Amino acid sequence: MAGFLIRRLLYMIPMMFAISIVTFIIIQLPPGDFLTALTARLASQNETIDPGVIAGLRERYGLDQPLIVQYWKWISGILLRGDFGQSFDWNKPVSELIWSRLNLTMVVSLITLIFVWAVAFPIGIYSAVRQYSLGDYIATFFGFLGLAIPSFLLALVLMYFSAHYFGLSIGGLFSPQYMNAAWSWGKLWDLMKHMWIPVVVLGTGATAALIRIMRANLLDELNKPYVDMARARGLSETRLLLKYPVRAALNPFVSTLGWVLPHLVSGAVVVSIVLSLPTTGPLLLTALFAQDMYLAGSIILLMSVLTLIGTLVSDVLLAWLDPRIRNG
Amino acid sequence: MLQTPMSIKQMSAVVRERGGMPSPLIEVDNLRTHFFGNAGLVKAVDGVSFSIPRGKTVCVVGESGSGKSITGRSILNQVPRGGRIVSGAIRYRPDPAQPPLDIVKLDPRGKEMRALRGAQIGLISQEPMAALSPFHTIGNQMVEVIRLHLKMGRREAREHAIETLALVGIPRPAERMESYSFQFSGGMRQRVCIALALSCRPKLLIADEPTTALDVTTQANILDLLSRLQADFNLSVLFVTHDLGVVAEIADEVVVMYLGKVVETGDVDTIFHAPAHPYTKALLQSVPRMHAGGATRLPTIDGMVPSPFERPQGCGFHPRCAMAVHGLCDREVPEPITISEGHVASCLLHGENP
Amino acid sequence: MTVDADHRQSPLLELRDLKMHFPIRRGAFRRIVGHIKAVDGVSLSVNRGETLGIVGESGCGKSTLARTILRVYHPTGGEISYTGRSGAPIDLATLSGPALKEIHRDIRVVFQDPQSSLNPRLRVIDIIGEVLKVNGIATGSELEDRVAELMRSVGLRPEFMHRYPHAFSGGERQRVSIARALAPEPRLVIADEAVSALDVSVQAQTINLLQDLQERFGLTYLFVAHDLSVVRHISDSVAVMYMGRVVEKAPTDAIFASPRHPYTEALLSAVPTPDPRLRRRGRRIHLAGEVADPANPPSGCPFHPRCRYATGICKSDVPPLRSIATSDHSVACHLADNLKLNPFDEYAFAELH
Amino acid sequence: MTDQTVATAIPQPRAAKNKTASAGQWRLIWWRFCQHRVALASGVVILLVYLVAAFAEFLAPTSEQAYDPRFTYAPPQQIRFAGYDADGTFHPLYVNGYSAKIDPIALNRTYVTDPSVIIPVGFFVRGEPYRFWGLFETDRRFIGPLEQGQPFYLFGADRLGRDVLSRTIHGTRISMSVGLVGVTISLILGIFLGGISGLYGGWVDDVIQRGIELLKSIPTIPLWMGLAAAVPISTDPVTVYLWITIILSLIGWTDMARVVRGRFLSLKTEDFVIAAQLDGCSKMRIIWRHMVPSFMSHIIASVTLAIPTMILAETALSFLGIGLRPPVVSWGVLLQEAQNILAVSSAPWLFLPGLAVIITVLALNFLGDGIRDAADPYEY
Repeated sequence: MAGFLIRRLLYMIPMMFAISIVTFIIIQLPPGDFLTALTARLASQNETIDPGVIAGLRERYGLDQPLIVQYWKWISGILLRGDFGQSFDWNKPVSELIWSRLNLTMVVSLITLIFVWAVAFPIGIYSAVRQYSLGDYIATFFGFLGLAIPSFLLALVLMYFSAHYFGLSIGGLFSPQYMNAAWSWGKLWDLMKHMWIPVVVLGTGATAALIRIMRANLLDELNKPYVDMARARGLSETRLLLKYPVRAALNPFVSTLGWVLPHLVSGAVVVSIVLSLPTTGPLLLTALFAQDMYLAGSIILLMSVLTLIGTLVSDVLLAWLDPRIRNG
Repeated sequence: MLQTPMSIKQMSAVVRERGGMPSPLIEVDNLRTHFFGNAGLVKAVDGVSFSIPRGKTVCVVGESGSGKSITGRSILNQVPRGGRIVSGAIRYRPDPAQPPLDIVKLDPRGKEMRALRGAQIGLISQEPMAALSPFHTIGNQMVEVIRLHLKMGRREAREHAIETLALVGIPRPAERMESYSFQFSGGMRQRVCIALALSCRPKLLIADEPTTALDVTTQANILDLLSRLQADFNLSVLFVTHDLGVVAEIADEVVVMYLGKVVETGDVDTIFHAPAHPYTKALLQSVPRMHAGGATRLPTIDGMVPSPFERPQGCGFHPRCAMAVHGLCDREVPEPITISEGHVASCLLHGENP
Repeated sequence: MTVDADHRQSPLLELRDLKMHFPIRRGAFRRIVGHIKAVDGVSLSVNRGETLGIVGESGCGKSTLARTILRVYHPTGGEISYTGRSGAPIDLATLSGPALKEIHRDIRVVFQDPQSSLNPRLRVIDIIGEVLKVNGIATGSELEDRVAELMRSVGLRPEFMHRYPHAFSGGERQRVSIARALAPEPRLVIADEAVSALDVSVQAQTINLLQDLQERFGLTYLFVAHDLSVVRHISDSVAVMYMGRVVEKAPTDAIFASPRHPYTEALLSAVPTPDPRLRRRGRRIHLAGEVADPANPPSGCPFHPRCRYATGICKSDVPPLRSIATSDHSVACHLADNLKLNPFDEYAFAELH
Repeated sequence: MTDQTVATAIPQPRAAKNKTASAGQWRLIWWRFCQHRVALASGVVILLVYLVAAFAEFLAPTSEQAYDPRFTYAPPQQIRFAGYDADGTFHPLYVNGYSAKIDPIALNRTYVTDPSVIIPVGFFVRGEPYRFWGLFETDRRFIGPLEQGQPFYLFGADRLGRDVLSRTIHGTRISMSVGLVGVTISLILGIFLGGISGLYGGWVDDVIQRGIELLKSIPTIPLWMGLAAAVPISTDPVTVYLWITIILSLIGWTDMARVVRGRFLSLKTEDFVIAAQLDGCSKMRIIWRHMVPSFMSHIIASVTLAIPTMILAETALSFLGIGLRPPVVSWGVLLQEAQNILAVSSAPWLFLPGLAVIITVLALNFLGDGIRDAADPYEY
């Protein structure tokens, strides 16, 4: 088990390195750089900027240097000093901008994850045990429906309904009075009141998928000989179900963490733009538009790292849950 | 030689009257278990009657599709999905002095039936690996069933489980309680399954092809173990197999099945040396013998086992039977005929003078 | 009869120290951390027109041996000497490309499970005719005639050649496999557990068919099986394998009447016989433990941990396969000369006579 | 030895019906698929959606860009049957016209349908001229007002007075083809790379597998956003369309490659493949005649299930403004109109293109599910 953990951790290092390169290439792909984008933006507002100033800025930001040098500056800053570089657009260090937003992204994703599991687990079990019952059909239909509705559309519809019928605006994660306030119980409660909409919106698709997965896994397990043999030893159906097939179906269910978390993190980007949540999503979008490369790059990099950690946690959890790996 | 059709029920009554033979542990009477699938009705077990004496081994033998395994499961009232016992009776009489209990009448999921499973009737199956949960230790699974049926405390149940594991020849049983099924070898795994099935000291063990997946040397060990346990516990065993060698090795009585029906029953020596049904005869002849010289042609049975959806009219075996009489075997369904005491065959050629 | 009496005694196939080791890879860099010696120095020969049975329990390497001879795998070492139609020996172990393709018309295989060895998406005519087509042996109506003839010779109705495998029963499908094997008029057929998956009654039909075909076409069989009674019935000589090695090889009658290896003895004693008078309940030889891990074989004789006769030398030295008693009876056991082993039939005779 | 003795006991034909006996795998899959009612119905729906995409110009009452500033945010009309207009003329099919109301405070116009105004409607009417598939000029439209220029907004109108129905129909073509083209690209990449990976193994397999893992560990939407941001705004719509499709399929191929690789790996050791090898089949023949047909049905199922993902991804990106951009019309572009919550609260019909997305994706999922069930290995 310890060997497994060490191997798994070591494996993450080249992976992260490769991701940082890919990320850097992606943010370098658009033609031009932040300053050409800035000039274009100013030009569209009929303002001009002195080419000398631009050249000065370009030198200051190091944008005139070869790509490899720029990459090295960026990555060595992160590795050695935890410095993610400077946001050109905000004229602030990237780390100052992203940490609070990243934390909120994680909080939203984790709460959604718990919501998804809490809903999908019992419904999946019910659906499998009562296969082809009315309840199963309803769960199946809503499952497919949940997969078919784009999350941003769901967010829009929810916003429309609450605006239209309750006259409420439900964007954001905080009420105005708490927006810039320090953390307090009041602020936490306020967060929770706002949280349910993004959680529901974000979780619907994954919940639907997990219900299908749980159902399929459990149906698989229910027909396994060891379940039949346990029944032949006189166990009652409920006890049998909970002890054997559900336990076995738990493993593939946990392994879904590996893709549910990235899915949530990435879905959160779109949803938070629609719901104007103070998470990384809207920041990334504006950074990409402005070609604010260190900001955009750092966000993509950190989200990828989050994903890697998610898969790591799921692998470790899985190994711990599976006696074949634990004792192997 | 008695030559009148007679049902098992009448017959066993006769036997009981005649000489103080104790009543059998299980009497299966005209059992029908059918499967209702999309592709049509499959009469997997179609009017099967036989009995299992106390402390003896009854082998149900047949080729694939004969309904032998479903017969075994029916006794547990635990038929796979899509199937159910349609009619018939399975009279279980744990105490000869008491009236029998009809298993067919019990709710398959009900409390009474569950109290029999594991406690009074144990089951072992073909795939010992698949029969054990990969997520629970052997000890966990054993203690569970012991506590369920024997109402023991945790510690007592554990002692009992270790004792049972030792009984089936698991070395260092106390240590192996903490092991998982995948940590055992094939033969040891089947021993664990036997221990699980016998942990509540049932009266009947249903063994469904328990040695088919094992190597021949391991099979020998398991067969010996079963014989020993049977003697020790006065266990009745219903042994389902397709291997006539295994039947000869361990059976006291043999039930030969073909297409969901019993074609012949009798004690093992009679079945092997004086079979009455053409199918039994042909089946025995078609097995290659170790002690016969090679290079001779094996006698065969023509054709193939028919698909379960297209059962032939009349006697199910007639299209493959060398002795079939046109106009008789393809029309009439044979009734069981008593050939001699305890030897019954369902063949029209024995019914009237051929 | 097509087989020349002179040819009978000459070996068609000879294996010399054949080895097939599979690497065990582990870790991120897939380093080779050991080998599974599935076939570990096997020397055997099969005479023309005869049947060599290869028996052993699961994991003994018998199927790998068959596939190595067929060159599904590339052998790790040793020679597979095959006498070609011209009479000259060819080493299959080093063959490749068109020469190997040529040989595959001569050496054919019948697999255990007709369900998985027949492509469910092809009609029977395409399955049987494939080898004829890709080797340019027959095309068009000629191919159809040839397939019809082959189907007749294995006892299938030629009218059904346009059906798919799923329309046939297990036994019939195995006949299709046999017809496919026979299509390019082979000289050697390797039957890899060819009758193991069949019902008893169908098994007998198939065994008879194989014997009839052998007579008719002068075929040589390498018959791989775990069922000793089937092997006894069909083979002229038998090789017993244990952990990748041949432990005993002899003419069939000799091996059943006077086994010289303790493993053969135990194997024979374990086989149940379909005769209740011969039951050996409680009198069998019990083998201790189970087959060792092939990735981690015991030192010396691979059988010694389970052998009731094992002595010091068995733990340290690997016994070579050597002739004993007669020239065609060989055994790999240090103690073979001194042991008095029980033949298969001992109890049978003791009880019946 | 004679033929007579060898052919002992010619077995009886298997009990299977003649029909099934000579039916190939594809026909068996088709029969099983037909028993799957929901999937069958979904298949019909998808067929219809693709027909709409193919005949968009003909089916849409107007072109996608036609606008009428007189009817901004006009609500949907309802098709009515059998009515008389003011002149007492009978009209079998008509819609009601609008009357405008000026909000005195906000000073904007809102429309309500006016039952007193009758706009007769007919089939195969003359409308704006268009080139049908670029082949010939015509002005026939499937449905529309008899008199050209009359308001006809079955799904309502947007902020420029464009017909949402027409735009949704035109959007079908782009959205559905993004799915199809994207899946085709991922399929080609997936089969190619997955095939190489599964067939050759070794270091090639390692490299491809690590590459897939790498791509998979970058969250898709940020990755897409990053790549989509790289597509220059100034390029023409066709190029943008192609770029976006390629970006979407960059992720899609990894799943396809895994399916193909897994299939190749398991088939490689399958007895019938070894048998074909021993029959002397060339590598190409083994792949195309024995291996590919064996997993084609699974591939088709995977493809069917991958299309909805593509459609949803396109919708999301276009919605964010970094996918397809106006004047191109796709469902995502249309939904971008619904981004402004204030606009939507007064004109909820802007959500209607979303309904098209949901129905299509739902039907594709049911269809794929049905195909997967039907393609499962046949049990004999």
